[in-house]
Amino acid sequence: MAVMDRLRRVAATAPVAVSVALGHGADAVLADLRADARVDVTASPRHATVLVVAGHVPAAAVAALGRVHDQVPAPRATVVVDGDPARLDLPAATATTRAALVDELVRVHAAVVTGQRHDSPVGPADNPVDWQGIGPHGQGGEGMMGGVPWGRPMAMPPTVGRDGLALDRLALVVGPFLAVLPPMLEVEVGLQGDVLEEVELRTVPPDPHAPTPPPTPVDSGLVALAELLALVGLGALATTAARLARTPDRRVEDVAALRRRIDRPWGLRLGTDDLDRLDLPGVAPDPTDRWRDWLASAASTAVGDAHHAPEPVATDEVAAQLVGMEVGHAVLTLATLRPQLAASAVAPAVSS
Amino acid sequence: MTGLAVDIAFWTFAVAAAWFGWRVFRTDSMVRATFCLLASFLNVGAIMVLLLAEYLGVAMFFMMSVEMVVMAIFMVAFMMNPAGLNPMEMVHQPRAAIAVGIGAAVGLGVVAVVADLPPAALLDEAGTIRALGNELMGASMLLMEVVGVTLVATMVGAVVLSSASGRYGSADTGSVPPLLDPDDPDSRPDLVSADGEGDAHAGHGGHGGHGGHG
Amino acid sequence: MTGELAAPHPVLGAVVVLGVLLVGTAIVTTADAVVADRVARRGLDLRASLVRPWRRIALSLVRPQPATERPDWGLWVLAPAAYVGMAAMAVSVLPLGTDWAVADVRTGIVVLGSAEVLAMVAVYLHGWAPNSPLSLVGAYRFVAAGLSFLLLSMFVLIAAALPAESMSLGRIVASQQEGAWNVLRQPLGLPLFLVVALSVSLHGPLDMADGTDLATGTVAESSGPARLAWEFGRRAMLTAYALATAVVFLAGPAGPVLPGWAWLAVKTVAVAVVLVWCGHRLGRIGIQRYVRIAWTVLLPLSFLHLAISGVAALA
Amino acid sequence: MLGAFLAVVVATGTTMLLVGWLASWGRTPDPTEAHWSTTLPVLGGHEPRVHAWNRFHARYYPMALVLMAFEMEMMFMYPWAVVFVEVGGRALVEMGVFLALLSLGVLYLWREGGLSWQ
Repeated sequence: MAVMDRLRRVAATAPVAVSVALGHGADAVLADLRADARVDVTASPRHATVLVVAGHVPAAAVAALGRVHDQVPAPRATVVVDGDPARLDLPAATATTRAALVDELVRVHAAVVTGQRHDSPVGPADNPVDWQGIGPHGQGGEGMMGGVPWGRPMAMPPTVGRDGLALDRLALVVGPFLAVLPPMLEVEVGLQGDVLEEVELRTVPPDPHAPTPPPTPVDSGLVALAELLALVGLGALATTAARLARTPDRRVEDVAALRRRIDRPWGLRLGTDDLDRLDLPGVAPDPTDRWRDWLASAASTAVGDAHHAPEPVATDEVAAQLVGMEVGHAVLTLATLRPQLAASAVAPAVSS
Repeated sequence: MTGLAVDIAFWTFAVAAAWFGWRVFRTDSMVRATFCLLASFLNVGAIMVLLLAEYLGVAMFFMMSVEMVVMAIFMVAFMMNPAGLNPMEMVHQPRAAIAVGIGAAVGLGVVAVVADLPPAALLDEAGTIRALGNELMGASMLLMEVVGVTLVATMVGAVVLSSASGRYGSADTGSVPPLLDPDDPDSRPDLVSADGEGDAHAGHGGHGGHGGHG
Repeated sequence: MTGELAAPHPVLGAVVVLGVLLVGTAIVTTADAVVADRVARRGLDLRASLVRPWRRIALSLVRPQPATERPDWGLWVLAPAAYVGMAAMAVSVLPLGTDWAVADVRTGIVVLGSAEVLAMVAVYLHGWAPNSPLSLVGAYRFVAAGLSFLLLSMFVLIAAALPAESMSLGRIVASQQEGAWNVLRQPLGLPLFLVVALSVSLHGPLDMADGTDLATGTVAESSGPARLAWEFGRRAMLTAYALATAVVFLAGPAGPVLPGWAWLAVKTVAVAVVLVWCGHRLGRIGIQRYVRIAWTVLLPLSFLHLAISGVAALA
Repeated sequence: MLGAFLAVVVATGTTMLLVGWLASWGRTPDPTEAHWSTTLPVLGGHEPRVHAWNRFHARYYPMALVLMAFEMEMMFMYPWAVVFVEVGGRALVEMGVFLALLSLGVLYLWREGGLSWQ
């Protein structure tokens, strides 16, 4: 056991593996975490030790937050940034401020790894669907497709008559805390294979009486760029973009330098040039132009021009454009619409 | 490796091949069944290597792995309940299948025993690979080219039958799903076409307005 | 030189293969951390870059592997085992010194190809086993890529066999020492093979199975030692393919002054660093574009490569 | 020759056993014993409606079928490569014809749009 104790002591000094649950207006915290070498921002809660809840989480998303919380493997801990853990139904969570966040994370992480802290799961311990032992084979029903094995029905085709011609459609709701999606976005998809056949986008609006968040101290376009870079596997360049996003007096040369490093056919464009063009009002049709706009905006605010808030987009129009895309393409497309979607989460656009 | 070690290896691979072959029909999961079959083939390939047919054995590893991956894709695409979450019977007509299986095993065994096989191994120092290559470049050249033409026909056939897109538009343009009940014209299911439009309605004449979407 | 290789005892051979994979993984991991910090311009604290990955490994070892709702445990354990096993199979047939290999198999390049295809099976199973949608999509995406890069690797290895008049990797090295290195007389082969190496080892920009756009795809439900085993597999596979690249194109152990294994190590590390660097500077390509390019650009290129290599071998 | 294959099997088998042991470390064999809410697949907060194991409609099936035929013919090329220098220019021409035939199949696949997602 001495070996395990030794391992734990070393593990306690590792970068803190955090899963970030983003509410509204949390770009600053996300940029802080991406930019800091003491933190690894994970794409899946299964890889995390600590869950960070940042921004305003509406009451409608609290149940989903609980599920993400439970997906962090035990022992786990939660840190809530500038919020009230009790309101989020996470009584064991630690509350902290943005300024003290990373130090707090390092402390909490060490406590979790050395076995001094473990937040219990908040969801039910047993499957709410009663299935075991029901039916001739104990799969919760009769026939080849009728059961609910492990509490879940089989995927069914979208037709009434199952004649073997129509293929099953995998119906899923992903989000609002999936790290690969823009924050507070829920995507209801019907997947056939890896192609989206049916898409519905919903943003989770802020609670009616939520306090108005202060203006974000970071450049949202650059935060969106950092997320996009992370999505195409350029995590190291993402930290550069995040660092630039939170530099208050960034120089226009730094923005230009970042652009030179990523705006090349073999850079970020290898991932975005091939995305489908979009036909949306107020949005550049070309996917690569969308992130170039963020860089241009960051460059113009660096020389003192006023920041132009992104126009909200109508989520149903975006959804219509996603139909027929492959999953990876759809994720990247949504990432290129991150500022617009964040705007429409707060003030929904009316479909034209 | 000496004779005894080779014998031990042979029986190990032979039993493993048979056991994995049996597992194919005893598991509920299509993926498990497919890769049990692959494991069975890998053991047969190992036996071929033991028989000094080195290239054929290793080629068996290679080909069967690719083929089983493709088979897994199609098994999961076509089978309801591909993971066997709902328990089921993998075999149809088990009695007839057992009878045919025993018959085939006995028949092949008899052939192996009574056939006039060469009494000693034919050892080729340069390896069978070179001999195979010379054969392909020599007497069997024409045969190989004919196989090439046949396989091109296979490829074209596979594309014609499977591809949902094509030069002249979607392959299911104008197609109508069959009636679930032959006597009831209202039992026609909605067909969801490959590009995601569920626009055929029961009793309608099919996809009249297809192609209007971008 | 005949290309006949001596072999150690099989048990010693297994130890050597494991050692190569472990040392290679350590080097790739370190290179990855250093390159990442360089690309991120995170200051030049080399010590931090070197220490961080080992601490991450310690963290993985003390974390648990949670269950999913109804996983296929058997396949979930088999997948990383088989994936690393195939890296071991590839290493075992490659020459590791001037005149020895763990296994001097006459059909070396076919065994190498089989290892690649069986690795594809392992990745598919790794995505299938957890019964999770994102993992499943990752698995199928990788199979699409795998069925495309498979032909490229076959053509490249077959072209390397032409001047050697043999499928043995020992002979392929010997033929390069007699003639010119394959990187010179078969110039298209190296870039094509690097595409294969990145794809099969799930490294950026061609990591189709474990992409961050799918919340890390097949590995999204893994944690703790199981995830460590999988990440070890990815780096072990990168090691194996960097080694294969060094053997097939850079004449493996050939070189002056230094012993053969040292030359091989230098060349392998150089290839590995190039591959890791690509992962940090090139964005992940979309799967449809990958498949299209593989069949309409790279496949014709590999035909051309074969023709060039054939003419060069006869000249 | 068999000794070499024995070495391959021993090296592969040992590695698989060791990594399999690492990967199985600390697993809960029965998922019903785990706390249920921790077992939901990663979807960012929602419960899945159905199992992920469904009929997965891979969109590249024409490519997979064509590859099978292509790969079968490729197995002829390995022995061909071994005797290539010995046979000389004739081998080059013969394989050229063979590959030209094969490319017809791939060309047709591409022309029919079989390389794009169906």
